[in-house]
Amino acid sequence: MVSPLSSTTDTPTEAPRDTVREEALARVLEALGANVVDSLLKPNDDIWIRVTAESWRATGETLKSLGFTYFGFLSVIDWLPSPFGKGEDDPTAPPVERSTTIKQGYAGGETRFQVFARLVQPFTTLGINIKVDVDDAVMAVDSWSSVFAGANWHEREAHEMFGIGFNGHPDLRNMYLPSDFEGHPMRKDFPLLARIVKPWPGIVDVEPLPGDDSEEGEAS
Amino acid sequence: MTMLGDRQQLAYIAAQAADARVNVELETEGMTLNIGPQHPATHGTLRIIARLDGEQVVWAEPSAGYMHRGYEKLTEVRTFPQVTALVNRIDWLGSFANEVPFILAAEKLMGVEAPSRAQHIRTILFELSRIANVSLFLGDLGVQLGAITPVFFAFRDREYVLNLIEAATGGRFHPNFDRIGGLKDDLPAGFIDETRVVMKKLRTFCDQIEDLLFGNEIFQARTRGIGVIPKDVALSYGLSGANLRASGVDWDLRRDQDIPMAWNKTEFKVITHPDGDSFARCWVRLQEVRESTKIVDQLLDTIPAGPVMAKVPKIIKVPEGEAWVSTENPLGEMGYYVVSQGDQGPFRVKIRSASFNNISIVPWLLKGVYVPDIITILASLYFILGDIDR
Amino acid sequence: MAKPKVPGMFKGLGVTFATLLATAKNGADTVQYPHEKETPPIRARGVIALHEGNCTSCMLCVRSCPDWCIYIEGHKELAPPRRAGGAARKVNKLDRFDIDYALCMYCGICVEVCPFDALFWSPEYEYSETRIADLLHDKSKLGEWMQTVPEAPELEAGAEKKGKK
Amino acid sequence: MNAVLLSADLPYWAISLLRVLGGLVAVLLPAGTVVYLFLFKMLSFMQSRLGPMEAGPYGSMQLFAEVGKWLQKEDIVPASAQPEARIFKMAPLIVLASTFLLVVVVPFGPDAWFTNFETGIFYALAVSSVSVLGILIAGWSSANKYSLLGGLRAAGQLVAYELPMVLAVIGVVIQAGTMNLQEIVVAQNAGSMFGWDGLGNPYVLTQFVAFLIFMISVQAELSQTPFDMPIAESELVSGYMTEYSGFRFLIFFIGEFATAGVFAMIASVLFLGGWGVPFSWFGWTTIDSIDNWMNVAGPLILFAKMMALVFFIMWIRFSSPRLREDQLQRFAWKVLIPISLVNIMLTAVLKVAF
Repeated sequence: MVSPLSSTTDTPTEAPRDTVREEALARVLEALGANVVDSLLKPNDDIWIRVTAESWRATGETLKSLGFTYFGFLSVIDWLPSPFGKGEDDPTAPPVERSTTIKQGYAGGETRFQVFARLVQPFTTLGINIKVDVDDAVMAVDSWSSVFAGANWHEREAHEMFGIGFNGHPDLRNMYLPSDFEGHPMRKDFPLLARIVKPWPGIVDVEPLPGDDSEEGEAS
Repeated sequence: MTMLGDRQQLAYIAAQAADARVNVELETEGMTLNIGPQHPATHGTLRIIARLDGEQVVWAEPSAGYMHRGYEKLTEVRTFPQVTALVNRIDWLGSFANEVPFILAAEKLMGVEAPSRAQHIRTILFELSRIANVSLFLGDLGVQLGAITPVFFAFRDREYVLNLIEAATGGRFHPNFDRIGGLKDDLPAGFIDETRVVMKKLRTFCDQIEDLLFGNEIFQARTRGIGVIPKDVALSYGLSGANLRASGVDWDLRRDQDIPMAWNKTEFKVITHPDGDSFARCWVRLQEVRESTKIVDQLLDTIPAGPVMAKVPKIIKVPEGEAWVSTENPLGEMGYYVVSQGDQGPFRVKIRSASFNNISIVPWLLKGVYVPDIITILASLYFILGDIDR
Repeated sequence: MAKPKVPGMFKGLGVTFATLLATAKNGADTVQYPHEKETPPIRARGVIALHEGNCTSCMLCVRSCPDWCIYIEGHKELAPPRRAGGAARKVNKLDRFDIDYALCMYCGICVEVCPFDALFWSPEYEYSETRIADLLHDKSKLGEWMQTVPEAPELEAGAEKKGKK
Repeated sequence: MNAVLLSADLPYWAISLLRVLGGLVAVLLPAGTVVYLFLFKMLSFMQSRLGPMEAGPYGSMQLFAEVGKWLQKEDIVPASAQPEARIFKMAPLIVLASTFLLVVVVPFGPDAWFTNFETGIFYALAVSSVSVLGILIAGWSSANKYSLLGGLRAAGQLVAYELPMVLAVIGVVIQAGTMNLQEIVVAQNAGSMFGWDGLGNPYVLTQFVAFLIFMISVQAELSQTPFDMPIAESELVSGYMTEYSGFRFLIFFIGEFATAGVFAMIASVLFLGGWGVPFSWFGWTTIDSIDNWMNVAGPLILFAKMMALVFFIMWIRFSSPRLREDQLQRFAWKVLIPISLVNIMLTAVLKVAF
């Protein structure tokens, strides 16, 4: 069960091949056909696939029939870079210009929001990460709750935190927030107030000598 | 290990059906019982809204979120070393175990691997935090069922483990000892000998709990055949850890997964139970504490010499990429999906905590049980609020 | 379980009775806290002590604190030259060093990042206050904790000695 | 006590006063001792800790401190219980009253008793169920769902266990041939087993099954673990006591432990020979021939026997989890009652045979 590669000292000399995952990916690609937009395999690490939004529920069903019966998790990524940074800006200084270009992750993507989930084949650790683009105009994908019972709560959480709808979900109530809460806290453009109400103590610097212009004071 | 016979299971189902028939005949208006958020049985602030018919639950729904701290959001404004201090607080009873998958995910992205001594010590501390966590569960189980003595035994013996963790890491509850590339420090002198003594004490503790609680006929009457989770339901809800193994699924990420930790250098049994009821879940946990003490003993014997820190830059920037690492934490499978964009801090961290999935089965499981069984089932599912709400 | 069948209830009664006798004979496992105290281990993270002389107000601890609970203010000063005839040195003088223990989460990152060994952990833990504002320890109070800082412990066999930090 | 006092020829008011004082002592002294010795110390030692140590030597004054604390607390009536505030306030008193009524029939010595009913045990069992009313009232009038569930569970449980208790006692009554508690004591101590009177004839030996059933029922009547689902602090948050605070909670508390003491006294009267020692030790034959010092020693002997029984009650309480409500009912109706009926039959047959 433990592969011989687990030993920590020797590194494999040849390019690592991962036949188990390659075979699994081939089977998945075959079963899903044209629904897969993109896929990525990192040897001895993981598989990523991206499917079309229309086939999201069908993907879940197909993968379940392929033996990926264990539901890991489901969540959303907001690929927009945070307009607030780490909240370490000086409030008195002019606002910092931040890049707003979206840099997608593994298996690519075209939209700001991506729903991603992880399914695992039980008794192995062969897992698969499935991503799906969420159209900004629709902001919804199909629900997986009828395929995997465990997806129910994950979708509720994703709905509340990112504002993504899940068509066919029985009950998209808020789990954490009051029902009249406005906004979706996990979106990158939702400010983290704790980092805004108080200025960063690291902004202040050592006061220079009167009349000294050089920024870097030589200590000792 | 006793199997719950088909006959017993059928009898349980028949009894439930008979109750349901009686309820239809004597239909009265139900009562909504609000258990929590401040309730002794919900260790933390879980709220259960139960619709009752007499003492029988018609419908129940847990309502989490009274302790949501938004860790996924908070990680986005922190650097990788700062996140370690944060994720300690997710499952606060087994906090060291929370750090490990996160650090492993970051190491995977950076392409570094901790030296084998660090891996050993990590595994030792991981198992110690499992013992600390689950031994408290065993005591708490007694309280939920009305036996007040086990919890004091649990606190007494957990204290020894916490002392060990504190001696090694400096923090009783929140060690923050893991670093990308290794550990903050080596073990202090005397740690190994002391740990051996404590492991013996904990095995005695397990015997005591077994005699005091698990062997008790009343305990068995309260837990056997109650809250049965079949195998496929458990898988589709994404249950993990002892809850899954108690349903007869022989799956342990410590054994079945290839990650840079020292478990594959030890011999241990993966405990499973075929019944899937409350008793099975509790029993599996008890045996797992025993196995953990044995794992720790073996690791103490084989701990290699060497450094505890690989060469990593002082200011850590994690290269772009995505990584998923999960480990078999005290509560179940805990994993982190880390997305990095080459910054000092992660871009997005999805925390897959065990209790969130484990507790999502509650509405399914609580239908038709009696009010006292709510408590037993919740206790046997064993959740920690920080682990649900994150 | 092929042992002779003792009803489980009686086994449980036996456990409690054995503990009763053991407690009566050997004393309890608890400690009567205000009267007797257990010493925390050497590494215990109780309170942070400041060695003011070592601090160069480099702001590293402030900037790496996840909770933003350290506040430093400082100014530059001219110090007499080291060697006779040398130029006067500019040194950082610490004006304020506060740690707000109401915010601190005892992660120890500040102690770790300090490049000049100015911050130390002390296992002292009895500093609770009735007013939350009193938990803000200023530099004189943080300096007092220095007396309670223990020597770093010996390491376990097989450990690689490394530079003190 | 009655006879002693009568012989002293005191005025009526003084006798009444002394009786009241005696009743208070007989209820509160066992309760206090039980709480300190068992709840504070034995429980703590069983859990490997010391228990209260600050108030007085070894924490012996802790109980007074607790009582003082409770008395200072506000007497809260929840807003939703306001319409029935009087009933709500009355409930703990009813529970405590049943304890006082119960202690009346317990004989403490050859002449030391409050009343000497011919049908003492009948009266005791009848009066003990008055507390059900108090608990039911408390659960209902609290206007709290937890309390309601607790009160209903308590009512169901106390009614269910009243029956095996009565049936267990019937065995003793058959064997003793009387319902008078004083005479049951005498019958045990003056009796003999197969001609050997070194131990008298304590019914715990001949009526062992009845003794067990009686003690189990007592455990249930007192709502002690494993039969404590009316209180069930981990699910019902103390059940019918949830809404009570301060003084009224204190009364419930005293009631609980005083009743434990009084039931243990009754059990020792019925099964362990009560205040007496085997008469053959001192050559007594009937109640009239007993030396007068037994009126002082008797209460102490009874107290010692009571403590031994309470020890068992508490020991089981501290070591076992609790049953579920339906399991408890099933246990009463399907196990205890049939066994006690068989016991009655056997006793009757043997009584006739010998």
